[in-house]
Amino acid sequence: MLTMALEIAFLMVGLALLFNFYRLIKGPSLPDRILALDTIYINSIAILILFGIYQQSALYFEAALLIAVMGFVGTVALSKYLLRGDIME
Amino acid sequence: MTSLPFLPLVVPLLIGISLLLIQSLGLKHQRFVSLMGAVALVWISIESLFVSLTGEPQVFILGNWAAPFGIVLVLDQLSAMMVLITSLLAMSAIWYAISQKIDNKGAHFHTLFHIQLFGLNGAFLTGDVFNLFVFFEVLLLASYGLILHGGGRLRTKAGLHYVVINLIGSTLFLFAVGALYGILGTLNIADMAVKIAELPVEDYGIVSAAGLLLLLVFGLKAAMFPLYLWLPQAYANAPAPVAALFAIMTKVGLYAIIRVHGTLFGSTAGDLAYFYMPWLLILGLITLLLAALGVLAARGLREQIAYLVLTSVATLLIGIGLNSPAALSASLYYLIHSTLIAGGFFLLADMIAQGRGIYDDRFESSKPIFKGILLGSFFIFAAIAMTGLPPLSGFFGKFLILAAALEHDWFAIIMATMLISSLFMIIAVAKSGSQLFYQTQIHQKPEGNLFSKKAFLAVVLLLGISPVLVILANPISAFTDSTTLQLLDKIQYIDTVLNTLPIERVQP
Amino acid sequence: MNLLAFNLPFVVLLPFIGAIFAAWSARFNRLAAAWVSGFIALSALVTLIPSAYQVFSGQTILQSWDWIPAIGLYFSFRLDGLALLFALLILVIGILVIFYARYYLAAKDSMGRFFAYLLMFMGSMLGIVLSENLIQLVVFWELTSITSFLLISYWQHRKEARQGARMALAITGAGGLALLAGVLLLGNVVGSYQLTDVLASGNLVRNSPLYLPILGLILLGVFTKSAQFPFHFWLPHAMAAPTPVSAYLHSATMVKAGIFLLARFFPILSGTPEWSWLVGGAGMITLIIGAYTAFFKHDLKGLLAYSTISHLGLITLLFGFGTQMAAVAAIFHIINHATFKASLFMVAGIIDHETGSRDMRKLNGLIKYMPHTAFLAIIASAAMAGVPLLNGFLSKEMFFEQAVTASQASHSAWMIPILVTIGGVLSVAYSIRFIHDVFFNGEPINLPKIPHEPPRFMKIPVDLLVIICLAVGIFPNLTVAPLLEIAVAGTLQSAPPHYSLAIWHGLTPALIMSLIALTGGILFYFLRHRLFKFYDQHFRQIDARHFFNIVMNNLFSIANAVTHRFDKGSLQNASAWIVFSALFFTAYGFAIQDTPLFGERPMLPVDAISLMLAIGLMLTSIVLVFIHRQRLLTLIVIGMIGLVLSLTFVKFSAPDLALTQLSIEVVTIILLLLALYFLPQATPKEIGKMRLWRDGILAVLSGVGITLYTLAVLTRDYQTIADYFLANSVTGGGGSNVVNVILVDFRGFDTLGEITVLALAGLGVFAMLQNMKLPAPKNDIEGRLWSNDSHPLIMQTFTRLLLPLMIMVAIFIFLRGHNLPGGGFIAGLIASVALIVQYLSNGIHLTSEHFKVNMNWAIGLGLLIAVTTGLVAMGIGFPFLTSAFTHLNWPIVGEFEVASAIAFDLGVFLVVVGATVMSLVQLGRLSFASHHPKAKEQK
Amino acid sequence: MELLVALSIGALTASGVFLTLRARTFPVVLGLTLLAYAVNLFLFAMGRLTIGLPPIIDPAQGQYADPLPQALVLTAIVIAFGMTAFLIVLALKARAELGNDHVDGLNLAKDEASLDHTLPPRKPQKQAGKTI
Amino acid sequence: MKSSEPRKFIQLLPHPVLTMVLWIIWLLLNNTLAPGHIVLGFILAVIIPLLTTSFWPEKIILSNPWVIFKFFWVVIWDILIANMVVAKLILGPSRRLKPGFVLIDLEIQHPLGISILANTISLTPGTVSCDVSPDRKQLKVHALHLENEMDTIHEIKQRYETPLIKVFQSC
Amino acid sequence: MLENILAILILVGAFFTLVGSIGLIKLPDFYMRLHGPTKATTMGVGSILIASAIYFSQKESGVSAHEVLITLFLFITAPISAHLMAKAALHIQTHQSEQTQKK
Ligand code: NA
Ligand code: NA
Repeated sequence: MLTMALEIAFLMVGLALLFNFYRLIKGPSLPDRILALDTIYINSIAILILFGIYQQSALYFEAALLIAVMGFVGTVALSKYLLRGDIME
Repeated sequence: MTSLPFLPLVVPLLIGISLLLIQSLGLKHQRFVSLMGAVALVWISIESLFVSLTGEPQVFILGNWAAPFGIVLVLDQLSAMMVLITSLLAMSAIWYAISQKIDNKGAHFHTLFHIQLFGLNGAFLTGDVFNLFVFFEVLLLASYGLILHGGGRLRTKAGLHYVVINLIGSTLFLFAVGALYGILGTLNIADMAVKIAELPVEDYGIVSAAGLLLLLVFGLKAAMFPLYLWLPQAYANAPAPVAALFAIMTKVGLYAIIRVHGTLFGSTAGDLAYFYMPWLLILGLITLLLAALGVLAARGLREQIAYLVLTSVATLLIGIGLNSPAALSASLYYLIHSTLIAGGFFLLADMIAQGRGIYDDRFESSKPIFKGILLGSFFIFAAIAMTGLPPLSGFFGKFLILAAALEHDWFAIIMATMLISSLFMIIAVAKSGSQLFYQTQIHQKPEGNLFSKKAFLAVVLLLGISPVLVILANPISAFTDSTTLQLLDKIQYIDTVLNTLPIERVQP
Repeated sequence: MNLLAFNLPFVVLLPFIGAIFAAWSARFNRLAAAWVSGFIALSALVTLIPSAYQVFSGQTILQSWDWIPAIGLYFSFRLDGLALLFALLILVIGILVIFYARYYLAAKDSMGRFFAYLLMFMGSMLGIVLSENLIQLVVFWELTSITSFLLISYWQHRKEARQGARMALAITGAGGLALLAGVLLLGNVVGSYQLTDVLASGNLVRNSPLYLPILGLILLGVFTKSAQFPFHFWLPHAMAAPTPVSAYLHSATMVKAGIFLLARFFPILSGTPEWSWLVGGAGMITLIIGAYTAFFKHDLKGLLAYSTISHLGLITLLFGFGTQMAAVAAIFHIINHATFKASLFMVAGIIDHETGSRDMRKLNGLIKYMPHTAFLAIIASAAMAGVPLLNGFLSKEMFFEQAVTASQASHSAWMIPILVTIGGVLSVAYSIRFIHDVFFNGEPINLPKIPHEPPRFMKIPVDLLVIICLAVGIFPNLTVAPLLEIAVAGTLQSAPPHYSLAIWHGLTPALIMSLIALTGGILFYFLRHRLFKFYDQHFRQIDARHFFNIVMNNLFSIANAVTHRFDKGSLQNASAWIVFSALFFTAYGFAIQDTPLFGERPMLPVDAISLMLAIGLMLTSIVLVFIHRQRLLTLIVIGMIGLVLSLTFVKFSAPDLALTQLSIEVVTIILLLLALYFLPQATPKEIGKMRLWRDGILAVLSGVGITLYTLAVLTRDYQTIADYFLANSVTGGGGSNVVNVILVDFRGFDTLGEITVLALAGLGVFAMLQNMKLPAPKNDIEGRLWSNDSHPLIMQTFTRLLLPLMIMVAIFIFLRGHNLPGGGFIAGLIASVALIVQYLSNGIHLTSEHFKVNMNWAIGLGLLIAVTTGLVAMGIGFPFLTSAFTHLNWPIVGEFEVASAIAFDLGVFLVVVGATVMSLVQLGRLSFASHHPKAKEQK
Repeated sequence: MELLVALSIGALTASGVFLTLRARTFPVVLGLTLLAYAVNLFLFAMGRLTIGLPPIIDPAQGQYADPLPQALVLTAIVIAFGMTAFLIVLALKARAELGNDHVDGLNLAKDEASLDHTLPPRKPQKQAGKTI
Repeated sequence: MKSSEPRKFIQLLPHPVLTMVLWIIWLLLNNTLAPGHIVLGFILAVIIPLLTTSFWPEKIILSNPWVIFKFFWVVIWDILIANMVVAKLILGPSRRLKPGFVLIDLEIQHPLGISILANTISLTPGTVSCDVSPDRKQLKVHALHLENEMDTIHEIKQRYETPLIKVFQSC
Repeated sequence: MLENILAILILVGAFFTLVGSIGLIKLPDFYMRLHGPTKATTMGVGSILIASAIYFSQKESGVSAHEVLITLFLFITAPISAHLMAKAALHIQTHQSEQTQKK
């Protein structure tokens, strides 16, 4: 049951990733692409957590946490660039 | 286990760190510490050299983990020699930088300089391929900082090229090391040699490809054709003391070829033994010809010296590529000569350029040079030494290599290339010398009186080594002979490295 | 101490030491240099005399010391008859020249420099003739090239002097290199570079397959030095030197060095057809061309220069005959030529000195003004022309005789007497011209000075030389005979043949040829006006210097073209070469081994997410190439690639790597964003289509190559040392995260290097950004002004919350690192990001106020902690970086581990934070300075 | 799976090489970053690929991935970061000293013109969607 | 926002709430309640605020814990609802959507309050906060499907702004 | 029972994650696309995280609660990211769908 759910979940998240890639490449605007990247980051958290359950290993938690943090910081920095050019002023 | 192999590393590192920490005390204190550090390093290097002469390589196992698991430092005659050359060069360069107040043209000069020494000595002493990579990066990044010291248009451009090219080189280094690890499963040079000796035939291709890629990486550092394009402008535009120290940079690449390739693909390597040698020879010959043409084509003195450095590299490539004990020994003699003289020549060029004021080192008619006769005499001296004219050490180095080349099948080509390129160099320096010193606007007053006796001491010290090399040719070539013997004795190297055991730990 | 045990090296080295004294003494007194030089030369001569006695008694003196015996290099000297003859010429004429030069040089000329050079030259010449070791001989040989360069270019402000000197150096230097090669081969054949051994191996050498190369190379040295055709042209241009130099170099020394070598190698190299053809041929052509050209030179020194060339040709031709008798004649003529030519040069110098001109079209009738000089000149010229009762006559007679003898050697040799007679005719003609055109022939025309006799002492050297010419010419047996005898013996290395120095041998063919030469010469001179016209029409254009300049210009322009075609100063070019070489070497390295590309190791199965991610990675990598000109977009895409890479690391069991990659990625992006602000926002199109194709092909080949290479390794099995780490990580390193234990313990030294790199990067960035000024763009690429809201409220409030939280995470990651994924690096990066985020949302100014830590200190301290940790181990007798750990049990807290590696890791942490924050914040300050120019100045 | 990784390394290398060979500093920096990614992945892969076997000693786990390449890659990542930081600032310095961002400091006026960001600010446009 | 006012002594707990939060975070991070970590966590939770206190110059005092509690659950509930709604809107035909921007006049003035309000709006049905006006008087919100502008504004003010004003009124 | 709850949480999480991305490709302008990832994706990942917390609490003896940390973090940061992206988009006048109601 759990394995099947996990496998389906992998497929769905994989599909989600594919959509995100599309938006990342297609754009058309830069905010769209930043948004796509941000979403890829968050989806990656899902992948890691699912993978952790799948592997029955808690070793993926820190990576997920860092993805959350770094994804956020990256998005903030990119958005600020669009706004101000100068991100650290 | 002696800690002597480790001292040439830890001293410059500690000096570098202290310089960083005492930065707020001002340049005066930094200069003192920096200079004392360099002097200490010379002393340690001399000690190391004497210890190395006792026979076996000295092995220092870092972290008390025996090879091949931990990183080892290996002090043998060759590495001791390289360390000594480096420290002599460094001491002179620091002295020069202080005397000419070059060190206050930008931040962190002395720190970068000593960490550069840490990197250089690390590269010379390590017995581990990946550690060699790390030290390459240390010395490169320090050199990036140093080459850009003071800034300026041409210097920045040359620095940019230098940095990018070396970054590509670092990438290739990792590819090569990775592939070697992927097959051999080890990183220690001696252990790799053992593994290559037992290598199954079906893995030959990968190892041979990685070996040549690694040769390319070291060739890039050594400035071998067609990879030397970074060198002329980088050397020509670096601050003088940095350019002087850079004289050792190309030798790092050559050293690495001797050390790594010599061990990995040395006598123990079966079918892969010395398979890279013909390439050294061919590329060395091409480099030599092109470099000699570059000496002719140079537009300024520093650029010309840079190309002269390139010819010395090429000569060494040929010497090593001849693949005979005599040639290797001859190359080591020539290496000592070419490194120190190039260093002195760069410093001298800086003094000449300063004496010429706005004309800098460009080959064009200028006002008379202040102290022109003294500088001119030293120019002639350095030019004779660098181009390999008698009676200075350059001639004897080349002669030793040529004499060793007599046994080689390609002797005629080698000799013709070496002699023709020498002729080109002679023609070129005669022209440039006459442009710099003779073609002056005779009725004008000299440009200023920029001449520092203190700084000139560094020039004298470095160039003065040339006659010493001639007079003491016999003991020095005896030393390079025994160094060669030690280098060719792979079994001894491998056994010593792999059989040095950690100190027994007493569990608390 | 027996001086005679080392007087030869003393004789050679004395002038070199003297040179220093001469240069030094000139600082006190202009003339001191001359006196010192004269004294030095005289001392050398005196030192040589005791040995000369021994040589006259038939001995060969050898004095030898080890230099590099292993390769046959000895510091060794030899004095035999030949060497003695030359040493005497060098010293005696040298003393006379020094004497002469003391009066010749003008007040503005630097005496110190002149005499120092002259002495060094003298030493070099002595070195050549006294060397027993051939390598040592080559050393001195090249030294004469260098010192003669200095002498010829003595009047450095004159263009002809500089050019002439460079020409001489190029030609003779080249010859020296050829000589070196020849000597190397010779030494290889003989097995020794010692002359004694070499001279004893004539048969061996002549029968060696290397004979021809040896001969060719050595002759190249000889011909260049002795100005033999086709290398003769440098000599006339060397006349730009002060006349004493010409008198010395071109009569007795420099040019004779080649001749000396010919004599020296005569016993081993001569006697073959090759020798005859090469040496004889070159000599003959030189003899005639030199004599012919000499006649047409209007410049006094030009005439003498070509006459020298001609006489050198004569001597060479004699050696070319290859017979013992010819060698005798050659040696004899060497002596004679040295004396009359030295005196003639000195005369030319006197005339130049006293009239201000050397142009024979202006110089006329000088006999009225300087009769003494004229008298000397007439005698010396007569000697040169071969007039009886003068020394030149004797040797010329011997020469003609040898030419006649040689004409019987082969069928075509009948031409030899005819040709040499023509040479004789010309030689007489130019000798007459030298006398008649200068001392007679009407009145002087437009001379800068009114001519008069030179100072008395200036003529003394000429007097002496002319006396020698006469003495030898009239009483050969009383004067020159013993010297000639031993010189010939030294040359032949055997007893000399029977020869006669009688003035009258009867009406021999030689005498007839002499008479023809004399009358023909007079006739030729009478036709001079018509001949000058003819010469001007047909030969004027043929100027060897012109030809040499073309060669040199071509050399330089080829050098330029080649150098700058390869070294274009283009980074793209350099990088492309590297990529190409890497591809070539790797492919070649693989191909030569003829091993299968792939191994047998099974591959892991593919799953959906991995496939998706890999496709995403590959697609974006490729897309990147096409969108790379939109810079900000590229950064977004790079962010995505970095993420996929981290996921890959997670997937394949490398959590530490994933954490590091994630943190580095965001720091990198921020860094690039900071920089991008000051760069153009888009990359312009590159124009060169070819270059794009080239790079595209290189890129594709690299991609394919590395893919195959990776697969080649991954499909093979390997044995690794990793098992050791896995087995010892807990027990030996005290940590269960093996990667971390490797980093801080097993291979802690790598890590020390790595944080050094990071520290350097921080310091380097700091140094580079000092005083850098870049204009801050006012608007984005679309031309929109930037938003006014510099610190969006929401960002500001929440990111402050992030700081303590992320520091908590950093500490967490740090502490667990030894046992679980994490460690100093990752923790350092997280802490850095925490700080950087504050800068992002609150700005540099505000954040700097809150946070006053000198990052230089953090870096320094971090490195210090790391190194100290290692040194502590050394303090207690273990190698650097030896780790120690123990388990403590505290109340409440329970058991925990304390490891020295943690201290090391703390150093790592500090350096990472210091370097990262410093780099980024420094970059941030750049814009701060751009916005607030005054803020920076206050700092 | 090995094929996927190998192809990924290949793709990263190819685009890294292409960008490294470009004429402006910024793409060169990106190219070198990509090459660093490629080589890190390569080096990592040299320890062979294993799933779910992180080298964290755990009595319940019998096998482990090769930890050594991981440690090496970690070092390499950090070094590459230091290099990137240095290089990008150098690119700025080059722009400051040379006046443009061409790697050889060539002033190719024609292609610079279109990109000059000192253009006067434009009036806001309604349709500004397609940026860059 | 200057922190230049001189401090006479270092307060041991400049931000008690933060200390609590950090303590909990530490335990969450380590996923344990082991005594060692409780001690260590506490030490860190005290030290870190002290180290970072300069970034938190102003005091944050949360009054009305009940309001906070209630607000918290309202938001959680609204998030659940929001996801259903958004899922429906996304999966449904997008042509029927009537997106639009709404400007909300802000009464709340505390910066943290404004920020929390903006966040809440973004997490709850159909709206994303887009911009705060420079004078902090207006909030621009994008609605995915805007039926009635006034209703949306009213609901936001009623449901989120009012309780937040209460929470932050004391500071 | 527990396994079923886990399965449902996982599937629900994956579903919302997917919905967020569908919104990302499907909706006509940036501002509309923003809603999907901000809400649905965050929610989806949150759901999966809860599943993980339950799973590991059950698998190992103790309570695994650290997933809560990520969840909370996401819920706090997702709206900030969205806000900043929207602010940036407004600033650079990113294209708005024709459907957007004009005032
Ligand atoms: Na900034
Ligand atoms: Na978000």
